[in-house]
Amino acid sequence: MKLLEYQAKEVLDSLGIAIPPGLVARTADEAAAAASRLGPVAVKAQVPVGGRGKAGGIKLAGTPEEARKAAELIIGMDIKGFKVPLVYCEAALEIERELYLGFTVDRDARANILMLSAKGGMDIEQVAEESPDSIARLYPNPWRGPLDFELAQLAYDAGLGELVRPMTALIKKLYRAIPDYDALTAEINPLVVTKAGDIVAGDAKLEIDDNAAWRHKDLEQRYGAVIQGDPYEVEAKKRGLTYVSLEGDIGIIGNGAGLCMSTLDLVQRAGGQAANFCDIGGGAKAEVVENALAVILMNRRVKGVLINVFGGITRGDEVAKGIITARDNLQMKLPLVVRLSGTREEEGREILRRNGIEPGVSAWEAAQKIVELTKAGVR
Amino acid sequence: MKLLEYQAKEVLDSLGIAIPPGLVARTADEAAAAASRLGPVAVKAQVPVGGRGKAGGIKLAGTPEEARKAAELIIGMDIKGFKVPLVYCEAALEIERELYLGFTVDRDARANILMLSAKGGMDIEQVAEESPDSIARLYPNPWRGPLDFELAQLAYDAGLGELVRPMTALIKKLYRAIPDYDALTAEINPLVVTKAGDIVAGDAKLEIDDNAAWRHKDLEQRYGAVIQGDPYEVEAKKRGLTYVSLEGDIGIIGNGAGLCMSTLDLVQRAGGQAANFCDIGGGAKAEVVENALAVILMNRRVKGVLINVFGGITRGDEVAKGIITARDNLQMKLPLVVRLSGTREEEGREILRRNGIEPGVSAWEAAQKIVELTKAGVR
Amino acid sequence: MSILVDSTTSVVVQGITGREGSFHTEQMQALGTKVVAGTSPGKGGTTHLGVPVFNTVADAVEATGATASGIFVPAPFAADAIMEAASAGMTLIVCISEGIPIQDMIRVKDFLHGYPLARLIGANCPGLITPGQAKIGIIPQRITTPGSIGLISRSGTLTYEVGTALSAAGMGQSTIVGIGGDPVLGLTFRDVLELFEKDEATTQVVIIGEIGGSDEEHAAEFIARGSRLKAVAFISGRTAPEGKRMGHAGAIVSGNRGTAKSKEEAFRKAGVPVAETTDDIVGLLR
Amino acid sequence: MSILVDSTTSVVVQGITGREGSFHTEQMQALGTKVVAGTSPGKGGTTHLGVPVFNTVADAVEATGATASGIFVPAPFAADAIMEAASAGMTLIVCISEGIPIQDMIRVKDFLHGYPLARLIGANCPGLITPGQAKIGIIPQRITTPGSIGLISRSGTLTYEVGTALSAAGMGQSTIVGIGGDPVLGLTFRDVLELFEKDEATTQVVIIGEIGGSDEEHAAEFIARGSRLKAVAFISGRTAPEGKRMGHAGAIVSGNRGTAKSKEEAFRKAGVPVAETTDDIVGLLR
Repeated sequence: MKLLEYQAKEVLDSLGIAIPPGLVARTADEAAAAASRLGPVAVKAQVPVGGRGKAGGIKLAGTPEEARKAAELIIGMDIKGFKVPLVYCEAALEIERELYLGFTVDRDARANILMLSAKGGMDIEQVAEESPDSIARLYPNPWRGPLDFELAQLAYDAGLGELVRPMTALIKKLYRAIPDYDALTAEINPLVVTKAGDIVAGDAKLEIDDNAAWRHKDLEQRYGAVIQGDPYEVEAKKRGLTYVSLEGDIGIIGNGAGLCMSTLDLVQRAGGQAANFCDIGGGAKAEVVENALAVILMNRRVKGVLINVFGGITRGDEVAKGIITARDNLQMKLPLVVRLSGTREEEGREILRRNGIEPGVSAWEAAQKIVELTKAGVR
Repeated sequence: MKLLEYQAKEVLDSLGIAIPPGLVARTADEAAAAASRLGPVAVKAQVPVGGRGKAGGIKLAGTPEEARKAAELIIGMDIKGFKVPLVYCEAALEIERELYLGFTVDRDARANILMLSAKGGMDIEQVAEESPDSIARLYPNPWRGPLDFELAQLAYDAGLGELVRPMTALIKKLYRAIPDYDALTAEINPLVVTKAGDIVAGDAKLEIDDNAAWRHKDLEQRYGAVIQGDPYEVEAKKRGLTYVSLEGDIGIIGNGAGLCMSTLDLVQRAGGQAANFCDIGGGAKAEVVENALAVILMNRRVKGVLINVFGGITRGDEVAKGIITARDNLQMKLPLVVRLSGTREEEGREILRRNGIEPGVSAWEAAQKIVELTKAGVR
Repeated sequence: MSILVDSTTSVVVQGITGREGSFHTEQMQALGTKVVAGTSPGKGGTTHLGVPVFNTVADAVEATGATASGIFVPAPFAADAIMEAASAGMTLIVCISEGIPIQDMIRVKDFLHGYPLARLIGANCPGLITPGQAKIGIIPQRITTPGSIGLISRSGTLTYEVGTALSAAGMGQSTIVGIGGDPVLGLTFRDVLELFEKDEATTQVVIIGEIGGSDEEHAAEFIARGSRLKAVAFISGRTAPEGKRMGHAGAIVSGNRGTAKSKEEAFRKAGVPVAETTDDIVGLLR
Repeated sequence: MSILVDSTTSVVVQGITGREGSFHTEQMQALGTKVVAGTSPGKGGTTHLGVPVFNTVADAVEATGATASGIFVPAPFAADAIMEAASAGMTLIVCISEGIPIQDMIRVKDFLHGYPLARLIGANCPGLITPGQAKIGIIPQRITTPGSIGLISRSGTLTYEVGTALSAAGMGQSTIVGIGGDPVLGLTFRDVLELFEKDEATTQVVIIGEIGGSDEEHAAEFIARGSRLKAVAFISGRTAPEGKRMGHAGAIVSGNRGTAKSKEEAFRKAGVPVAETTDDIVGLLR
């Protein structure tokens, strides 16, 4: 779960990290009210994706009236597929310098990596590429957490020796997001040193492991409903599916992430473009197939669907029957190509054929067929 | 710091461990009031030492009047040198069975050891001697803490398989006393399984590391003043001395724990008995010597004092001068033997002699001399 | 011959009385796998599927001397189950459970440093099978035939596809290892390749990789340093979109590595042909 | 010859700019100890007592190649300082600081398992000295003379007493090691005995023990198994009262071990004479 900035800052605050005063506003009026309480503010779009600044999602407002106008512009705008549900009005900071602090999972190291740099701000990826040494790194032992001397070394390595003590304390607090919240990534960029010498989180990004949601039900309850992302993804999540929206017009269903991804690859190779990634997992039960089809058919852009299923435990004939039931229940009219392999694949294909569904023997053949059918606009 | 039962139970409660309802009473009236709120209670002396039950420090009271009488008897009584400052009135439990749960530092293993036994209650030391296998043991890794599977194994080893889940949860809570409070020993004996199936701390003992007091100032503030132990020890603690009261009549001052203990040994060998152990540490500064002498002279039983100091960094002549100043400031009249060794020991002895203090060349000679002087009752 | 598991391996199934554990234990037994015990807390002393059940893995090991474990417990208990198996002295631990929190697995990986003999496969993997001999996990026996090809894969269903295709083409397998698709997992491609390298019965290997991480790149480097095995690789996810990024931390750490392109290039540089589709694998092995 | 430290050992003083650190660094230098660097966070780049000061031990090691460290920092920072020294590659770490929380030391001991070459002495100890050559810690040079007796002690001032007595009797010392009196500490009597056993220049050893723990008993067992060293032991605390016990946990763990009686008997059983008073030690060595 990717938290919005204001949510991430609430979590940082609960960990004892200083954040600027700020108020959430769901309407332009609320934004004006916030500015009259806070003084000059930044009005910031709340979306779980980077690059909102460049997309026009952050505006400075010196007066309540300016805040109202900014909020009017920002609330409801679309940033990389997310409709902005609300803005965060935050008091402006007197910035002395901007640092970078973050951690994430380094999958090659099978460990968490902490990163600290004196060169904070927007261009940290460029810094990483051009002068990697200016980003100090630490792999804390996952049971011990970062030790004081390791954090001191990190601060000295980052050229922030004069901030060793406050930085050690702050990083230990941020690190608590791992044991306490199963955070996968936390990033404070910029980490602001104010003219008064305080260290304050200028922005905050926090991603919580969905696999650990059972340990943090409170978070899901507080924040789960706020984000208004892609409507199909929202619907798929409700139905318990692994689903990602894409740009194309061919709906894809597969069982297993690898099979599903390779199906996407084949469709593109055949000249088509997938409308989604949808992994229905091992069993390929009729009910799950129906749920997946239902979500895919919600998308008006979809011109046809390719189902690629390997029948391992579930037999091919059962999978075929399930697909037919799902199609009939949903009164699906679009082209449907099914590639079935594994146990009883022949019987399965025969059932499909009898019910007017194109079976594919190989995945590649099936991909070519669905691309052909959608291009032809067959109904 | 050894917490009183009610204090330890407050800590257990803060860790999420179930404790019986109970109220502290400083007077007999308060005890009666507690019983009228709680129903039948056990009225328990609060002293930081074991064996209070056998000493008559625990009485059952069915009515407020009985509670009043019990408290009258118990408050102010002396249990192993501790004057009982208050009682804890605790609602009686419906006991199904009594278990033992505790941890302490195993200094040979340089680790914490967790112990669980189905044979709880008073006689756990006897159990340990007669059937050591009935006490299951676990050395948790100090960074990881006890892991679920380790705690499950502990419960099965203790023959408490049916309680694996609640016991795992409970032990993890108790273990938090180590990282959260620097506990050295925690003991719940008996750990009561009630007829209703709840697991409740029947008694609780908790010792916090004094060396970690700076991490737990709140504990010291809340609980530090309540315990009314030996008055000399209380006074010594105020003056920052390492002091333990003993039964004899010869006051002892030494620098370094080892030297101090070996001085005690020598006094006993010479036929005397020490009134205390008092380690004034490395420097042997005049001020510290004076503080130590002052505390020792508070004790009317003391008939003479032996000071055994090795002058390492501090020179012998300076130590001698300090002792004389201290004696004069305190107008000490009792026999005083000083054994000085190390740097400038000769000069030091000469100064002592000139000021009417018996110097001892060897510690053994000095011990014999002080025993002789105190037996003679010289003034 | 084979790697990691054969008909002599004695196996404990952790979570044997659960639905998944029961079903797959039966499948493992049907192939002839020597399942000597199961664990299920509170059910110690009973028997299930003809096998004694113990409360803890340590008890099971003490009673049976088992050296390998298959884990079929729900995700919240899986990390603990892996550590329990390692601490009981298991040398092969196959964790099928999916959905284990990543931070749990990071702690498990560190824990396993204390048990250098314990090899973990997975989690979130189909396990491994030595055709005709034994399996730990859920790979269907019928997609396999005994032979000399080693198959290593991050994906479950693609493993089945490729296994089926190989078997249909008369190309048997020495051992098939599904290492799992999670970001933090046990044995890597490279680890398994080293084992195949030492297994005389294996002459060819198929590597089925995926985007993300650098394990495929490391495997390619291993082969490039000289291997007697004829290898073919396939990478899925060429057209998968990058996840919508929120922060920069991920990008700073991984840089340009982890893409399908980077992986395919690494294999080609190592002289390993890369299949365009899984259907092409059989042809490239010939 | 000697153990652990000699005139070639290059030493870093952690906390060199503090009062204690400064004073004892001068003492160490006066004996000729090769103090090559000090650390003091925030003072990196400066010089103190003629020695370069670094922010971290890792920086000091990188610049000087030092292998030993003496720690003179306040108790709240001492556990971290020990771990820092180990992680920087120190092979000898002498921690003088007293008052370190026991749980900190338990964590440190576990941490050190990851650094098997790092030997910790202390904490809460006077350190060690090889007379006429070098010292790390606070043992006064003037109580020592070079010679062939190894001295190991849990107590600071008793070490000085015995050192003085030995020197006065013309019995020089190879190395004097004050291992410290804390319940959880680094090298034990037994560990140091093993080192003396291998040191040809040491022919006799004096062991100054205390009540509590079983380290003296383990040392006696070590000698009983056969040692070329002539040993004499002394135990202080025969008449020390047991602490007023609150619970039973301590008694369950330690049973009858840890008393002066148990320790003295263990030494006698091992053929090691036990001195009645420290004054008797010289006589027993003759």
